[in-house]
Amino acid sequence: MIDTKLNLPRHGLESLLKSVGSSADNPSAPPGASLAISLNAQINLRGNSRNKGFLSAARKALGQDLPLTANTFHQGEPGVFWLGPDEWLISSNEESSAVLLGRLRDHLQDHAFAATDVGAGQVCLSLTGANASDILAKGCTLDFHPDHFQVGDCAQSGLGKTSVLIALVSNAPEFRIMVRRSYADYLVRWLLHSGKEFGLRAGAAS
Amino acid sequence: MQKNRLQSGGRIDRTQVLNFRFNGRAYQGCAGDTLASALLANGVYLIGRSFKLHRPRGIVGSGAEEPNAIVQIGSGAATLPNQCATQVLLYEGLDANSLRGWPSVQFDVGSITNWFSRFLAAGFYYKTFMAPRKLWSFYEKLIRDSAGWGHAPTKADPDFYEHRNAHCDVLIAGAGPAGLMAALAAANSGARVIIADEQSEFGGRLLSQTDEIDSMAATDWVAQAINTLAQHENVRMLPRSTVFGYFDHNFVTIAEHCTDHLGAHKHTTVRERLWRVRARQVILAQGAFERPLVFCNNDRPGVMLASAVSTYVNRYGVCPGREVVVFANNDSAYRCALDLDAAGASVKAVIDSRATGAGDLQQEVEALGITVMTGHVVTNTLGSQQIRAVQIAKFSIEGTVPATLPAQDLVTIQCDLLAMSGGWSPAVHLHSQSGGRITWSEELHCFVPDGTTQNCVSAGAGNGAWELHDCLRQGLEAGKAAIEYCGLEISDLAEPKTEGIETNSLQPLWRVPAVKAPDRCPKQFLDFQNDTSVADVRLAVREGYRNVEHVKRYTALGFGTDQGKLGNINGMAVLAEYLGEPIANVGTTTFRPAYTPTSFGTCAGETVGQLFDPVRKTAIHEWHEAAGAKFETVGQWLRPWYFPDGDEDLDAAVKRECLATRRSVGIMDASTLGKIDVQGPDAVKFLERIYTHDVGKMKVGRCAYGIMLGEDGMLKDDGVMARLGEQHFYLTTTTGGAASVMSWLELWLQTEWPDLDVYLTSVTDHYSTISVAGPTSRQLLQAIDCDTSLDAADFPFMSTQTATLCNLPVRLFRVSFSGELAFEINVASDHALTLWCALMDAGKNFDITPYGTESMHVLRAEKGFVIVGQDTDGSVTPTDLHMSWMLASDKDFLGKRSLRRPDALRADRKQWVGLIPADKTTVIAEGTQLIEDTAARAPVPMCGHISSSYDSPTLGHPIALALLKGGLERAGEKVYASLANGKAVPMTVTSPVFYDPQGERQRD
Amino acid sequence: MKYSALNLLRNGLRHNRDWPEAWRHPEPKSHYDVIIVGGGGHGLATAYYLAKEHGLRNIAVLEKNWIGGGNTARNTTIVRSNYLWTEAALLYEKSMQLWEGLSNDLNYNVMFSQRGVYNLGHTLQDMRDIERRVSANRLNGLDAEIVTPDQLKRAIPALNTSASARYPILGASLQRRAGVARHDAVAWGFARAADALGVDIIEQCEVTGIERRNNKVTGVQTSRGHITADKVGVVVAGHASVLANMAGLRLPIQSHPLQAFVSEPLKPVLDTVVMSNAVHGYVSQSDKGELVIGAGIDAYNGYGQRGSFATIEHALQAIIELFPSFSRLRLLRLWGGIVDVCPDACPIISKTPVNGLYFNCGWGTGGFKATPGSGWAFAHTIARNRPHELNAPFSLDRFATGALVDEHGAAAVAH
Amino acid sequence: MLLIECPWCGQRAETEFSYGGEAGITRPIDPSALDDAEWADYLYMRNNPCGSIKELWNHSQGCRRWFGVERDTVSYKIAGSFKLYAGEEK
Repeated sequence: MIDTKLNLPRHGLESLLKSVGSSADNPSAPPGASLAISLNAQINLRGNSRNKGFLSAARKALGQDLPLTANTFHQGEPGVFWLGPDEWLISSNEESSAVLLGRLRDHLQDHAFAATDVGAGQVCLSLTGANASDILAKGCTLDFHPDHFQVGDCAQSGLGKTSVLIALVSNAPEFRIMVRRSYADYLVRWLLHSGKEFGLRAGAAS
Repeated sequence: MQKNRLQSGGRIDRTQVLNFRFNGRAYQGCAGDTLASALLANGVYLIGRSFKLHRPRGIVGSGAEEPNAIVQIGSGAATLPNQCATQVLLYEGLDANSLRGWPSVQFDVGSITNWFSRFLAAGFYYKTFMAPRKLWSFYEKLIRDSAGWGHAPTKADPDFYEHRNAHCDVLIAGAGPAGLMAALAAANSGARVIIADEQSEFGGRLLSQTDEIDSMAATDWVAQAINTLAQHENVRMLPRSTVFGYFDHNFVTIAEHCTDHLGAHKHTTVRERLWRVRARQVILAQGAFERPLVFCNNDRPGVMLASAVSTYVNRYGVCPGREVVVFANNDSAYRCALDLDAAGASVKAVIDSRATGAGDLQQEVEALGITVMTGHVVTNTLGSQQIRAVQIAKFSIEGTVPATLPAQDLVTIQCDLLAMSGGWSPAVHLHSQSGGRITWSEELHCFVPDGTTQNCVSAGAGNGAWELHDCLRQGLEAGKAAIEYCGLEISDLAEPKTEGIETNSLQPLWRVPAVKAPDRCPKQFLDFQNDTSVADVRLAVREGYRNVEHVKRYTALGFGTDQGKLGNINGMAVLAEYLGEPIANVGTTTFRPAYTPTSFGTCAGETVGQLFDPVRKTAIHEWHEAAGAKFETVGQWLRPWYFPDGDEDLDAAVKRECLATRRSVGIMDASTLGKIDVQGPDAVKFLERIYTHDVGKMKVGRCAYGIMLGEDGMLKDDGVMARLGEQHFYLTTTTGGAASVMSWLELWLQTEWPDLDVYLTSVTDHYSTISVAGPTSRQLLQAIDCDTSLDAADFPFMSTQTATLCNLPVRLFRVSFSGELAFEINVASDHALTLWCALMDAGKNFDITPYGTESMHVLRAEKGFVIVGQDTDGSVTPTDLHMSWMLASDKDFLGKRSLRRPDALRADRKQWVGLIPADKTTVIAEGTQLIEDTAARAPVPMCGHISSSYDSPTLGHPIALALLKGGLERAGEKVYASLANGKAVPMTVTSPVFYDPQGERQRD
Repeated sequence: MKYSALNLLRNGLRHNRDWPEAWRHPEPKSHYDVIIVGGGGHGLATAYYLAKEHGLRNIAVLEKNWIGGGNTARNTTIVRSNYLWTEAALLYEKSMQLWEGLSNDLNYNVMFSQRGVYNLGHTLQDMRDIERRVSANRLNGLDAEIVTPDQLKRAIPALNTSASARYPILGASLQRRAGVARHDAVAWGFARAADALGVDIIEQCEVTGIERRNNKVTGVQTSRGHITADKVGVVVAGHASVLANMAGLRLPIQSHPLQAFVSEPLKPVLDTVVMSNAVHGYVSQSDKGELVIGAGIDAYNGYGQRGSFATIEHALQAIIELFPSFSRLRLLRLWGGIVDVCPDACPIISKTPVNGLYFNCGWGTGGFKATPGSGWAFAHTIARNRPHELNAPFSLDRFATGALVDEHGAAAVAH
Repeated sequence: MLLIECPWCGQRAETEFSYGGEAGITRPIDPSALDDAEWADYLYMRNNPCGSIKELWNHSQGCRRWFGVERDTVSYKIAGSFKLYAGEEK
């Protein structure tokens, strides 16, 4: 079971989402986009991508390949995001970071690598809806045109005044936004402000 | 009554009457009007007064070039200063006021300066107000009070602004004929297109003229084009949007004006939006500005640009005059005569400076019975607050412009409107901003774009194409070229059909001679807003200000709110004449953003106020808030500063927190420390090079205090290093240094030592750090189900181990920043609040006291621990801090070499000491400088400064930490803290360690 | 012809026909005793003080474009001397004292306006730094005081002194003698006064080479020919490294874009200068009524006299944080200069390893305020072939000994 | 605002990057063997060219990699980006 559950009521994000959601100017209008927090375990993995042994050991540990194409991710369980030429983010909705870490260490012990639990340090937001990319475009210089940013693409960039990892997980469209925990409160405020003109509504935690 | 309103025509809605006020008087206009067109419709000609000479001024133009009709809109927090009446769209209830003129714009006492204008020539203020020196501030106040235009709001802006990033294949600036044609071509090929125009409607000049395109009215063609563009989902059309900046690498900024034209509103929607566009190709199609002609009293209300007159007639259904004279040196103004005649005005004469006259248009004009006087000029106007008549004279250019005209030749023609045209200047502003060159065209007599440095192309009148068919063709070609550049397929699009006419070329006429020389005749204005006249430019040249930049700055030419859009070219041409050089040699100045003035709020966007900068909060922040903590800003973090009990002040709270920590146990949220996980086979090798101490000797499970230096040998950051495994370390950094240390380490790893197999991961946010300190801290941890032994024997000082506390996995560090027995607990941030609450619960039995950064500072100061950034400032070596023992001698590390430089070895360097006030009562302000000689006069030699200072609750007297020349060598000596009131407080030099110098308590 | 109210009147009566040239436009001579490369404020001041204080007459100032067209024309005109370290404070204070008499000395109104400069503090550490700097300033004989948020509120009504601001203002330092001046007038005033003492000011004359023989400077190659000289002083701000390379030298200098901008002219709304390092904004209002605002330095090296718009956005966010009522005002014109930044944020006024060649550079973002003092000290260094005690700490050799005067802590983006 | 090509992530806005100054300033292998002037040369002296420069940038908001850029300091035109070491990870 998940052992990295964000303690939402105490963290303060959910109360923020709720309060803004209920005071929306026109609650009956269909939301142009919605914002929610999703929970998952996250491991930062470092290793040499030119080392075939490392790659295949990682495949065994994770049940899928590490993405080697820059700015892409592999959906699935766990999901694996490219962060850099020697760095990946592993994200799981089902397994705890302790279990993931254990498996990685078991399989990778013969190689130089670093696997570090970072799940409690990140907040994963889900931004969904027809206007989602317009909202992102207000504070991010990436090109979210469907021809340029497609399902399976991810990118680290700036959003508002925070640093984030943005991934397109479905054509809904649904974007996942990962931000460092201490910045999350600010980023949510920024998103809710910026989403106002696009009918952004706060949703429930998934 | 809108006395100048035409019965029909124009793009205004006569059924929608809008009420507005100007200078307190009520008027009516129509939906679709600008403030300028509505004022003209009402016969209001006097709009303002000029900057220096308070001369009466009226509307000259119809757009961004307007220098005179500058007004204040509204009042209160939402007031807008310096608005161009020609660009303000009329709305119900609009309230506008003139900016100058006291007591009123009609009767302005300040206009007396006009009589003294000969004493107020260009740069007069550089030559006077110097003596006596004391009076300068008095003169300056007079100057400042008389300068400036509108009034800034005094309350916070009730509106908000947004940023929006966008990418496109083709960005088109300007939606006139060339821009629209380019957009059609690009859109047709599926390109991503953004087309922006500053006006409320697309169409540009087509809205003001009576041309036909493809056998339909030009305005219908515009409607059709807009309709076509709207079908393409990749096309974004932005009316009311000014492309104001063109920056490197095709980054273009657009200000979209969303609400100003709506009038009263609740400020719930965005007022202006900044589009930050990265375009693959840019097409510049902003058109051209008509130039005024330069003659005596050319600034009188009722003297207007011919194209502006046509615009008011054709677009706004306003005929600004009844009896009109048209004065031109080119063909285009003849259209104005035709438009006026059609509107029912009496065109008294067309005065054409050219002996040849115009082409086809002249015949059209003469066919209407209008007199055309070729080889004539207007040399002066008569009237007071509005033009009453013009004086014309015969004129011919034979070789050079004659110096003066014979007075006896003057003929006076009565009129209430003079429409003038001195030719056209392409709006090359954005082209120039992009880095593109502009050159003087001897054929077109204007500056034209010539060579680009970025992916952009100019088209239409902005490229010197005056005729409609040329504009359409250039737009089409530019659109196709952009598509080709983007690798898209060019679709077939035919060039629309227009009727061409024969024209005669323009005759350059930069200055109309008067009956007297320029410095004796009535003023011939170049820059209307700043009252810069021909005589001013002549004076500047006479005084040796010859470079165009010097002349502009000396005379203020082009420094008004219109940035010289109207008058700059005439000014440069006149300058060229006085220098005796061709205009091409005089050159022009570089155009700088903004193309038109752009709101600060728009540029700032949404990250203002509470979104100005992220507020970083720890996972325990909500508890601190609920506990009533006062917070301190540290970098972007908010940290609890102290936890007042009831109405305690800082001093009382800190005293209580410190004493409780020394007596029983205190608890602090230290989560903001930077935390870095280091793993890899070469971890030791890497850290050896970064840190000064012997990292390799550390045993697994041990902690060490570590410092890192910059390559200049100065202390950069400090923290605890823990060895978690043979190849696994954990580092802490200061709160402020977290990000910079991480990138510093990565810099060395990636650029200098890529051979090292080491991986760094920030875990600052993942782990929260709770520090419990005090004699009963061990018992406290045991009380919440600690699963391991915490005895000193099993868990000695400066070691680390994993454990569980209340069933939560944690890592414990036996380190102390207070000098007490202490534990730092790292816990995953998801559980931090749970653990904190458990500690607080269990702590009730131990008199647990939460403390903030101020008590942390006091506790460590009592122990003589350094805070990097407070006690150090980038000029402090480890030796200065008595940390030489931490400098391993048998290895190199960053900064080591610098410690051997002569200045680092200087004997009188400032070193770290403690100070105690001799009276044991005075708390000296942190930052206070230290001196030795209290009788010395300035500059008084300073021997150091106090970096930390507190009233120590533990010791019962004030203590201070300082950097002092000579340092510890001077223990027992006295130095003086020099206070702001001039007093000097004697301080005794001591060791910086005031409390438990043997360190027994922390090792306990 | 002396500039005075009387002469203004007299000439006005004669329709201003008799004003002489402010400075001559001579052809370059084949030899000068001293050539100053760079016709900015610093270069013209150097020539003026060489002539006035040291009696030299055969001096040329070579300017590749128009005088006063570089950073002199591109700064925010702030003048202050409240630097932390004694070495810096005394140099800038010398400059301040020259400023105070400059209009009369030059007989050209440079409109030096001592309207005070406030440096705001937003954090406890800011306030410690302010206390330290003010304490040092006072002991060095500079005027300096600390003001509270309440005093700020009264003195600057538009300033956001709310405790709920993102970075609340905790206090400020104030130097009342500090202020602003009219930048163009400084260049023109020095040019006119230097010219009156016989200095040749030669515009459109670009130096393309520095000639040396036996490690001694002998002259310069220019776009207008070869000119010999006994001594050459180079003071070219952003292009210092380029000129140094011509003489085979390397400098500890990096050239960066620095941007500034003005608003439209407004009626008086701010009668002092406000600077904030923490939120990176500083602003004053010119005599014309424009708000003059400086942005932060752009991070990359650049000689392009332009920077990134993101830097402007950030500066305006800071200005609105400080002055929420300024949000509706409008940016009229923005521009960039090239600043030459030293590792310790302090200048170099120094002899060089080449005999007879002197460099004055590295003023970073703080050059304008130093104009008269810099010229005065540089003139002394050139004339006597040794630094004055005021600029001795700012010699090139400090980079080898490590005796840097680190104003970074106190100055950061300050101008 | 510059458009900078990260060798891994492609063209991104300048705001995602941080600047590292001139490239190719190698740390001396044995600093202790240098005299003060030589050490100062490494520490402080820079070519600061007016024209083409090879410089370091870090994709700090992206993949966190340091890389080189060849850029003109007058026109700001970028000739290209390069990885700092041959064989650096893909």
